[in-house]
Amino acid sequence: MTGMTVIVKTITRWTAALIFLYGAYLVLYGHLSVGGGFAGGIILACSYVIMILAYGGKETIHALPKAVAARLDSIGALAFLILASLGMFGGFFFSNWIRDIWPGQQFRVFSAGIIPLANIAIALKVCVSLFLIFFILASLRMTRKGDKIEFRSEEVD
Amino acid sequence: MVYTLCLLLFMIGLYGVLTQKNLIKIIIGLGIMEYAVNMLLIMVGYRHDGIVPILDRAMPLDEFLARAVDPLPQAMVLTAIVINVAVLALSIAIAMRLYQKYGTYDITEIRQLRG
Amino acid sequence: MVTQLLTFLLIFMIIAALKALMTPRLLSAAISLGAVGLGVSFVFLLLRAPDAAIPHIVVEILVLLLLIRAAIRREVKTVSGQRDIFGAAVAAVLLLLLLALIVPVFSEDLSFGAQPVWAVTNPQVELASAHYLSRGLSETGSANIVTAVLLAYRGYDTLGEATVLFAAILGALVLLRPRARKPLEEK
Amino acid sequence: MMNQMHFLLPLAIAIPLGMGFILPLLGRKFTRLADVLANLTTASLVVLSVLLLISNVQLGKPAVYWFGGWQITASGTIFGINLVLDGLSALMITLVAVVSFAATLFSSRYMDQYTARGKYYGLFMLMITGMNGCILTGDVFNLYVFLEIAAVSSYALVAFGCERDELEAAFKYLILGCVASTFVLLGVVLLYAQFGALNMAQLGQRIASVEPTRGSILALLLLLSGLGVKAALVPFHAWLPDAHPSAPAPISAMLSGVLIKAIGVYAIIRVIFNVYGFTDQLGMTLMILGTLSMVVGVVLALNQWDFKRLLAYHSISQIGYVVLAIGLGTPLGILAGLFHLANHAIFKSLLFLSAGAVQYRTGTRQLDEMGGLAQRMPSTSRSCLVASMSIAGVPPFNGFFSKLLIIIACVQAGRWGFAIWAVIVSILTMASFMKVQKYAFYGKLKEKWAQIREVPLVMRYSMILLAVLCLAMSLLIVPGISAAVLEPARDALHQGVKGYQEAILVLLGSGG
Repeated sequence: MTGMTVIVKTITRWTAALIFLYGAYLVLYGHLSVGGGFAGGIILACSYVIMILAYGGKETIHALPKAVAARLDSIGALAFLILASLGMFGGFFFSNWIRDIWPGQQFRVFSAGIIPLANIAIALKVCVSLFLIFFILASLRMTRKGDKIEFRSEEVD
Repeated sequence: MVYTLCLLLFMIGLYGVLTQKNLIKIIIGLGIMEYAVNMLLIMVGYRHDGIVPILDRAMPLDEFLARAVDPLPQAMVLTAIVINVAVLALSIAIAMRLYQKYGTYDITEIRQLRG
Repeated sequence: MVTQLLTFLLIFMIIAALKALMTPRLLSAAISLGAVGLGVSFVFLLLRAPDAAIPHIVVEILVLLLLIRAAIRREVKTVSGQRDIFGAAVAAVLLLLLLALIVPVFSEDLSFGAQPVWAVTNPQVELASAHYLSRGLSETGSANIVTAVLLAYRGYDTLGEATVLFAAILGALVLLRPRARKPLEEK
Repeated sequence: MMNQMHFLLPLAIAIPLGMGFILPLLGRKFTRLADVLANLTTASLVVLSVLLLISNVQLGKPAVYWFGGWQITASGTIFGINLVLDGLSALMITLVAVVSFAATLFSSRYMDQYTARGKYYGLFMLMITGMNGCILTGDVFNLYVFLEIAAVSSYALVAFGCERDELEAAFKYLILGCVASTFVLLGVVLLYAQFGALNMAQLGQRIASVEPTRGSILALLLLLSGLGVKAALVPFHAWLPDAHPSAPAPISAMLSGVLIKAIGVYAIIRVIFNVYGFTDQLGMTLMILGTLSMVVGVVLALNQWDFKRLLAYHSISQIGYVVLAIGLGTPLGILAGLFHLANHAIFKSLLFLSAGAVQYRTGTRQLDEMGGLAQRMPSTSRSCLVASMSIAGVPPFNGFFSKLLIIIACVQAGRWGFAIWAVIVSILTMASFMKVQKYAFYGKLKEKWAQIREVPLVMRYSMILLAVLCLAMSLLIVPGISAAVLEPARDALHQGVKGYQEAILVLLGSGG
């Protein structure tokens, strides 16, 4: 994949930033308004995807290499699991122990204990996952050589 | 009526999965089926004259309770959406690998296993 | 009003779905699937489920992009080969029979926009969803009840679902690795 | 101390899940570390499941764990997700743990022929997570989610080798599996739309409180057909003979040994016995499906020359036995069915492992290309012989006792026809495995196999472990041991809807 024209690239840079901001807002305010980890995470992924589309895989991979993305994917999932396991302090998996200690005020950002944290973990996980899905499936090269189809992704691990 | 149409959509998807000969078309049929089930789930949770199940300070709790639509199906749908996209991605990956091996998406030409 | 709009959207989606399956061109099939997905998002919005609508529309776009980029940009553009008309007809008849079996259950026993059937006859029992709505904010601190259900009450489901996504990514990475087998080394 | 054990219950899911997230991080350099970690994980699962089995016997009643502490309210509303450990789930997670331990042990050398070891183990652990989750959960939607975890990771594992037939089998498996999952989800939606609950005990209570409606019957049918595909019962079995042989051998062992049982048969009997309540029509349906699978499976197996494919057809057939016996609905029938289920998990995984061992050295799965391998691979040959005699029902191996019990149960229930079918299928199975032994291991050693050697040590250990279990599990028929393992599992089903609900709806008012 090569990139598109300069105009597209410039506009994409701005829109990607805006999309990224919107995604971040959805994640952080997910427990107060529409949104949440999934919606936010997917939108964050979208900002990367349009970068891939405009700039091509080669340049985007500098921003977030595949190996790093795969690692982040594991880490996001692990973070959510650890968050759930820490609930053991409250007696049960998934118990909201932070909120027991520090209840906060309703309708404020810091009010729901582990929920915003879980939202962030989920968002990280979903964002990186969808980015990876898109990247590995879309950046794959298949070239026909005689009868055989050559097959390689841009980065070999 | 709405349930009937939604189920019809489900059956169209199933029909596609059963009869199509092209891997991509089969995946598309699968996608249609899953969409139909997700929609059904949201329809089940809908209440007449409903409002979004998000509290805000202005809304008295009684009115909210009486009018809000069922939040549980929405949470289930979110789960189902992510599962669907995961499965679709995996199926596309397998289809692409198959294409690389056989040079075709046609299922009638991809036949090694018999018996 | 909601019902009429919904019916209209559903008919649109059915037409799009039929188009997706009937057209011989893969590109237009994928785009028709996109149209169905767009309809689904509108239905979600219409039925007061913005929390589901936002992820759905974005996921839909991603799947569409995937289908177009990853699958359609090959040499194969159209579906080749003749169709098995007999098999298709049999399948269609069977599915219509199945539909005739299922539809009465849904359209007569369930009524759109009402409480679950069981709750109507047993109004004294509090359903799980009523519990979420009435106590969700005070018990979890999340004003968005869907988020409360997703991450607090049914957080275990969400963990499971993140795991499915993880497994699929891992599967795709595994499937698309350039070299799958290597010769055995004797030790 | 022992009755606090159910606090360990989430660990059965958290341990493999955590490892499933960590192991893919290990790259090429840490192959051996991945082996060690995976084996440690499965070994710890064996320990954990045995602890849970013991605690379940001592407690004498099902243990329930509520995620997040969201217990049932005073008014009887269930709004959280729970894990339930009763005799049946304790038996099942023990089986999963034992078979997966043998499979990881076997993998640590067998997988040398493939790349991406860390990712392989990651998917493996996620599959275990999915199965344990399905077994322990008490919530139908959660069942669907964990079903998908197990299924998605198994799709990827079937295609792990990325060869033509593997990819084709995986695609077929994926499509059928997805359609099945969608049916399950549709059934769940229908149940929720009618009863407004997702918890199995609560659903069971509400289903019993009204006359059987069309809606609840349709939901049952949808669930049964969806789960029937996962269990590969006969009208829905098309994917299994392709998918199971195509996977790497340890995965075939897992798929045939435990996966089709954990997310198929187990889920079916849970829904039938503990949610809907057993009725004679349902029993009859199960018996007919079981007999069909039994007969069709073995007939298709007879003229197979592909070793693993033959085994896969026998899986269909043996699952038929299990379903037939449980469909009888009598205490003895259920006991025999569960006994056979446990035995099948052990001997079928052993058979797949030994087929894998043969393939590891000779590179072929065709029986007619082998011959005389007993001389060159004595351990493999002996363990395979043990497993073959088990599945064929030769005393004193475990398969004999469970098949005998199934036939006795059929006769006792007055189902002579089914008993006769069971005997006929048993004879055909024996014939089929005599063929395997004759062509693969005995007879004249072919020229080209003169130089091959026995498989590496860990692979041998894993096969010997299972072979010993094949013999040891015959002891389960002894009343004292049976009372500890099989009878609690039987009671969990035989007490039906009432017993299950009492455990969750009543006891839990006080704690847990």
